[in-house]
Amino acid sequence: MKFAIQINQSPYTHQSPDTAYQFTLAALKSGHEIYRIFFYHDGVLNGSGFTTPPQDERNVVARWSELAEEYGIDLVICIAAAQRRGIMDADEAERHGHAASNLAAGFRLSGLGQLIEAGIEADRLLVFGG
Amino acid sequence: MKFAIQINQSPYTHQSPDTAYQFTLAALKSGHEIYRIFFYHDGVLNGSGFTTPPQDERNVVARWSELAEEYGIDLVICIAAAQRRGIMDADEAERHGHAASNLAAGFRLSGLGQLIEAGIEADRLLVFGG
Amino acid sequence: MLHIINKSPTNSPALKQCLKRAQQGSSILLMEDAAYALISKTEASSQIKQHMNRVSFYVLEPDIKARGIGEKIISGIQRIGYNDFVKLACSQHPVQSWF
Amino acid sequence: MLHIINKSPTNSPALKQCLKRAQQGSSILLMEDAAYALISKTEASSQIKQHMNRVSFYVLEPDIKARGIGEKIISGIQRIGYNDFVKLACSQHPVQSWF
Amino acid sequence: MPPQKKKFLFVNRKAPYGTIHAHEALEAILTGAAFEQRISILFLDDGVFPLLKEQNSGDIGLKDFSPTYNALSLYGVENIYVDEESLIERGIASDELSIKVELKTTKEVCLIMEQQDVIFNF
Amino acid sequence: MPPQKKKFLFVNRKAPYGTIHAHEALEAILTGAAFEQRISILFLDDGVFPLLKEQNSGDIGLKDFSPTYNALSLYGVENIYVDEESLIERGIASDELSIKVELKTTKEVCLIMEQQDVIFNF
Repeated sequence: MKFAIQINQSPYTHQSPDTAYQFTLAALKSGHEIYRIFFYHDGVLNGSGFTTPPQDERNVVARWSELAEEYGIDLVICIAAAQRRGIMDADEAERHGHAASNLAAGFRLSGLGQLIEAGIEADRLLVFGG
Repeated sequence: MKFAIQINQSPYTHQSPDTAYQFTLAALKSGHEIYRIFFYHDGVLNGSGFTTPPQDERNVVARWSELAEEYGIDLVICIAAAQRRGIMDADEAERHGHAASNLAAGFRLSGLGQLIEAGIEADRLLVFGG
Repeated sequence: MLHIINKSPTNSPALKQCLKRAQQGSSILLMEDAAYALISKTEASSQIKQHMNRVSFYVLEPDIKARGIGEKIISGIQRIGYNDFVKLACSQHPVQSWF
Repeated sequence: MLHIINKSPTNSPALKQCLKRAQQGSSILLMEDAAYALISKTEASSQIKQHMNRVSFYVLEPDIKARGIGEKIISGIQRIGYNDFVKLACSQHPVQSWF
Repeated sequence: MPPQKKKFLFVNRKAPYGTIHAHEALEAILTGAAFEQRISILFLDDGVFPLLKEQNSGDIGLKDFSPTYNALSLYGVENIYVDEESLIERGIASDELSIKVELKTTKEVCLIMEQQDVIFNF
Repeated sequence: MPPQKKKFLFVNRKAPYGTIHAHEALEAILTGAAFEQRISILFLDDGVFPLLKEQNSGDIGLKDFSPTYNALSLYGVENIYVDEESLIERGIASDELSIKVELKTTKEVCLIMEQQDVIFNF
């Protein structure tokens, strides 16, 4: 089955990105497809590449990047939501005169159309947190 | 009167940083002192320097920076909370091998002791959002 | 003392939890989505009415205006601006925020 | 269809709002802080009991364990892991998350 | 053969201004309306608050996005539903809403949800 | 003459894990305890949940911070209060809590709040 996932809340502050991760991992290991994970609202902070939690805590951001690398899943950060929350890819950073991007590896910025399209293409949409 | 302010929530997603700003501005204009504003939990995102909201919306982050410059107020971001949420000053960025800091102008990173000390020194502590 | 509530009464128990603990003579400021608690003929506003003889209620007028509920709220509430909020915080202490 | 709730019943109306709308034959998954709704002898768990004859209730066991309430919850609830959550999402549709 | 259109329901359950969810939900709905699916919107629980007339958010410094709801009908949104019980609980009469909506009973709301292919939650 | 100590109250009103507030509140309290003020802690509403025994958060992937509550008494925290009504509403008996606390009635909780110099909210 083909799943689309929407994540609305910031990592660490809320458990919902953790639950979404556990769901995604279980789905992939059971042989299902994750068509896309769309990060909206404060959920865009899941792609904040400067995140450096204490060493005895899980790294929510790095965990997504590793999942994307291992399973090739599409991690899309809503660009409008990201601009309001200070997440930039290299293009955006250059355009605004910053010396570096803070988008974590494996994520890409794109528009809300990616959420709608995931709703069309996937068999199920699950929304985590809010 | 000497006020200490604690801000717990992310800008844009929550109105509480806006209300805290309006309170702070009104207090300063009435001749009161703002001893310190301490940003905790997702409130640390108020100091996210890459924030670029749509042009027809207020810029919450820039507004704090301007207030700090005009009135010389002390904007302190909790360093432990900031590490979990991807906010870094120049020292931290260098230490973790990033080409740029994303801490907005006028903010500084420091420990939770700054919140406690503000509670000791100020006449009032107001906590916004949660 | 001063109690501050910023959550909608139909989306959070904060108002009820505050009213249960607010002592005689204390003040309660409703702001942000808590302003909806003042709409007349609702469960929240009737609870507030029951406490009006022992607690002073305030609401931020800018929040009332933003939400388009200026004509809908119960009487007996002091509608204040940010400057009055500062004065309120000066005159009361300590401050407990319920969120 | 599948309803998902992730908020504490004593800090959010999500459970009540969901129960009011869940149709006969639908499923409700309680996860994260919504797991507290299953503690026996509480208002939330007695509301859930009233709906058990027409709605199937599930809870994520990892959330029960994390919160130390494994011995305190009412019977008749299917305690599942993340793999079963995936199966549940496959078998039900659409999905409404109440938060 | 073009792919079959899906039934999309956008469920709004949050008040405006206190959080950005109602505002960002509207951005998602307007985007969704461009995809030529069968789009319905449901305003439920605190989600009815953004529909109140005469909002003026200048003094809190936030953008008043409520006029944008008027655009929904132009964008080809098929159905705009409001849960009647949510209005009553919040002391709101249907003529106080800024746009034309279909009022639905709790039972109808349940059925509307069940009949969707995809539900977007805000 | 050293400055007078202030009466600090840390109010915990959130459940653990679902949000980080209980965890980060504890970090603030431990910091506060080092400042030699008169520190009290109140566990109120959902804030009583973090005190439950036998938490094991390994399977959700989060750190179990509940053992740290044991350190509070070592840090010189004067009073650890729990609102009794909050326990009852949540189906929790006082012997199910992981640390020794003072149970307080609603009336006592109100008075405790009123008597503080500063309240930290979490």
